[in-house]
Amino acid sequence: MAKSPLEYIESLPREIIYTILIICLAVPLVKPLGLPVPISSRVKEWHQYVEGLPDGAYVLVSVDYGVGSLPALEPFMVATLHDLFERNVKVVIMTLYSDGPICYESLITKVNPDAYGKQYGVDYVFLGYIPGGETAMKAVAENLHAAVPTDYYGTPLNQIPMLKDISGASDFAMIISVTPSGDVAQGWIRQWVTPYGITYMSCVLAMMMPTMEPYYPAQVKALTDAGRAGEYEYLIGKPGSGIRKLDAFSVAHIMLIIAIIIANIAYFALKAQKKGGA
Amino acid sequence: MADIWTECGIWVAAILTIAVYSFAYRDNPLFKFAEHTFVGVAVGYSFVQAIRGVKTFGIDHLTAGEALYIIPIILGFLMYFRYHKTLYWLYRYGISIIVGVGIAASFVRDIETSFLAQIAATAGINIIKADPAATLGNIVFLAAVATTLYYFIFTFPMLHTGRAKTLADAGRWFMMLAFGYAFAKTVVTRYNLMLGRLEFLLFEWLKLPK
Amino acid sequence: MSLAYRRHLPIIITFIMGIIMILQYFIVPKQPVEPYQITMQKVGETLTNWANLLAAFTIGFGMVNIALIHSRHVSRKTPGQWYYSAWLLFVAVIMVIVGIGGEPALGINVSKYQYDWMTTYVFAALSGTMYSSLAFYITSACYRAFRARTIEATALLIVGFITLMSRTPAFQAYLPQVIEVADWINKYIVKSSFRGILIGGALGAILLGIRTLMGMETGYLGRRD
Amino acid sequence: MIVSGRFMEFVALILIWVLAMIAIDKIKKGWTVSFRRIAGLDALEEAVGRAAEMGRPVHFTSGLNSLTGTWAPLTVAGLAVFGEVARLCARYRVPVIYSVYGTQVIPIAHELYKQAFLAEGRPEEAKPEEAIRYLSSSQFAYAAAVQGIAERERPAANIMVGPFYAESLIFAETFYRVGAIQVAGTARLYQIPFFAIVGDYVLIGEECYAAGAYLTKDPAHTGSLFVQDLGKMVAIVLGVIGALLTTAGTKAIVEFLKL
Repeated sequence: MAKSPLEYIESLPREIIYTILIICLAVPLVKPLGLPVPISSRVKEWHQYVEGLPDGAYVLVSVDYGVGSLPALEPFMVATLHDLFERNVKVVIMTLYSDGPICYESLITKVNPDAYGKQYGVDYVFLGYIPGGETAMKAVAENLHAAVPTDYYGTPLNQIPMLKDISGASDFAMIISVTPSGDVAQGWIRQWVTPYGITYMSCVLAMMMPTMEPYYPAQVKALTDAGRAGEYEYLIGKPGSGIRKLDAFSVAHIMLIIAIIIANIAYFALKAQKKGGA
Repeated sequence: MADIWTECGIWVAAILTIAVYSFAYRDNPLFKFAEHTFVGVAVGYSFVQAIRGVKTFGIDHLTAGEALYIIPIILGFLMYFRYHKTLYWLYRYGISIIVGVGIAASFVRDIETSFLAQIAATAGINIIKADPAATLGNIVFLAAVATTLYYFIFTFPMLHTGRAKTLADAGRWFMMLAFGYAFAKTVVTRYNLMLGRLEFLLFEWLKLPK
Repeated sequence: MSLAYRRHLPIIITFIMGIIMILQYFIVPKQPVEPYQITMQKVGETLTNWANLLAAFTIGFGMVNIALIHSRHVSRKTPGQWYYSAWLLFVAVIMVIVGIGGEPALGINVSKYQYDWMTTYVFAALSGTMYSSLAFYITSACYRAFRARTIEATALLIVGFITLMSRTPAFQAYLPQVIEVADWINKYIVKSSFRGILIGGALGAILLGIRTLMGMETGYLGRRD
Repeated sequence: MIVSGRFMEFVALILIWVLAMIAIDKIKKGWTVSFRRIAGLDALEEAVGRAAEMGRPVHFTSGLNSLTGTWAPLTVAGLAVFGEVARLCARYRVPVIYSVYGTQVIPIAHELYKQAFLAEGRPEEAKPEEAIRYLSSSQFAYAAAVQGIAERERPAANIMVGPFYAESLIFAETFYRVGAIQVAGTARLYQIPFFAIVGDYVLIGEECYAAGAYLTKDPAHTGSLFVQDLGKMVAIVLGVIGALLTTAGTKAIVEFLKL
């Protein structure tokens, strides 16, 4: 006895459910739909600080994550660099992780500075991996040229136009760090914020937020977790992998909610039918 | 040379991914192949870990002059007597050390972390708060902890009959609501995992434009 | 062989091991200073290493079990299974060779690259995909479970609904109150009932631990001998 | 002598230990303890009986078991349930499959399996090599292998008691799909919801540890359960009164517990 349509829906075969799920997840990945995304106050604040940078200001961007946490942290760093390159600021990039350069390569190809007319050595520079953790932060702050003789590609610092008269932390308007490590996130406070009072913005993994909250907003002017990359992309109108995921979440969750509603309607209709029919 | 290996690696990973997902629809030979590959690789992997374990936990200590480590190594081999017809009980010495150390090291910590500290945390709740939702919340919190514990009382059946049963039912209701929340809360993390695999299939394997 | 060696001695060993671990927990502070504390710490650490070493030894039971079952399939040519079993044994041997780094003497020189390749494109791919297949199962489970059959199931449905909406970015944008309700449920209903379950479970584990050390939890040695 | 901050724990351990010994002794001397119903444990016999009718095996798993580490006690609780399931399977002449993750339990599982057939007077029917199957010590290879068993041997009952992690829902959904009746229990908080919602019967936290007492009524387990109930009553009283006192301004009970 073939199932009546109501019975069919009420106990929908799993193959149908799974196929619908894959479609709901895959389609937004390929073509972001730009569904409305809530912008948290933390991401707005992060953006406002970048907007507030005066022309020609110097910003130190520290790519403090390795290949392991790249999938979770890169989208937020990409959005930050897009935001910085929109403005007329000088971006000095470095990393405290030995495999940081690999993350820089992946990062810079996604951001594509040429599209913003930014020139290497004039508007942005990459100093490469500086070993030592907090001692590296301290060395860069005190005497950049002594700490880092050449940039990542081997050019001596004094031959790089934008770094000629940059001696250390006091010449920077802001320091931004994206990292999975609590020690690194707090290290920048000890080495750059307390001694020099530089504006510090920190992006960490969601589970590390509780450990960083006590420093916000006194020492850490802007603090957020990397999961909010989609919001930042939506805010600055640069859809990337962050927003694709948020779109896919929305579509998949809405599908699930609608499916539950339909299943319940079918369930009650069946009960009514049986009661009526009995 | 590395590119061919990487490209071939991506194809192997993609086929295995599709094989595992195919089980959700039907059990099929492709899944059975992936399953046996997985178990085979895992067996080899854990065998290597075991050898490293025996080396780091045992041989290294022995070579470092701690002669006493010969005892667990002997007991370790004695455990293989369990296949022996009459001397099978020799395996028990090794197991009794594992169980004695393992059980004691774990349950003694439960007294603080999962018993006394949890009671202290509950006892430390200041119920009256400025925000009424928080005050109501604290009352619900205390009721939920008490009735859930009440639900688990086994050897006083009279507490689960008649009007007293409503307290146990309240405990069950609180747990049911908590399960509903915890169940729905994981949907996001599971979808996030599948998105990661789909991104691999769509962009690294099929090389669709990003 | 009298009962003493077969049952009572192992139970006594378990009791002694347990008492030493308990004493180590209660006597040795974070930085042991007194001589008795230092020796207690040393004894505790040594026994823990012994337990881990013995645990590493038991992996062999698994190898024997798998080799037995699958080689029997191959030798008996069980239809529809023997070639899978042969493939499993073959892959296991490959992984062992790759894992140990190969023996140049035997002409097998295997670099770390092969090991990384096997772990990334086979082991990690399979683990990641199996883990992510939970997205299928949570969806079909939600579809079936969130059904207003009884009052209790309806309450489960409503809480599930609110939680789902509170995690959907689109809803968060339009209906931020959903997040507050979900957080209230988590803070005052989930954390509290889970604490009740946790306390109960801890008591169960504590009494089981005491029974095991007293040789009354004979499950692990078999009830009678 | 006792490390600072751990005095109260030491007192609690001694108190629980002594009370347990007293309770066990009184029960041995004839003091009877009655139990409230535990649906999950009553269902064990029903599940094995159903498997006997349908002529299909019973599947058992104790999750990612380990005798060393945080969940050693829960692993032993799982083994105790396996002992009971093996007895029922010997009585109803139903094949049992124990999918093993941690190799440390293999010799113990063999011992329990043979004891079960001995107790039911059928030692010659015991086939431990086929019943106790080591699958893998890697979480998801283990999950894939169990899925294979579920689909190919289509057990009529699936009993899961022990430490479970993310794979709990993979098992629950796969065995639901092959129509197995499921009795599932764990004490790992974030996995209980999947068993409670998808399984037919669920053993929540402490109920996993109560199997020994409830099914065998043996003095050691029953005495323990009685002392566990006292512990829960103490927790309720100290918790609620403590909160009221804190609201009234004194944190006496909190300080007392933190000695």
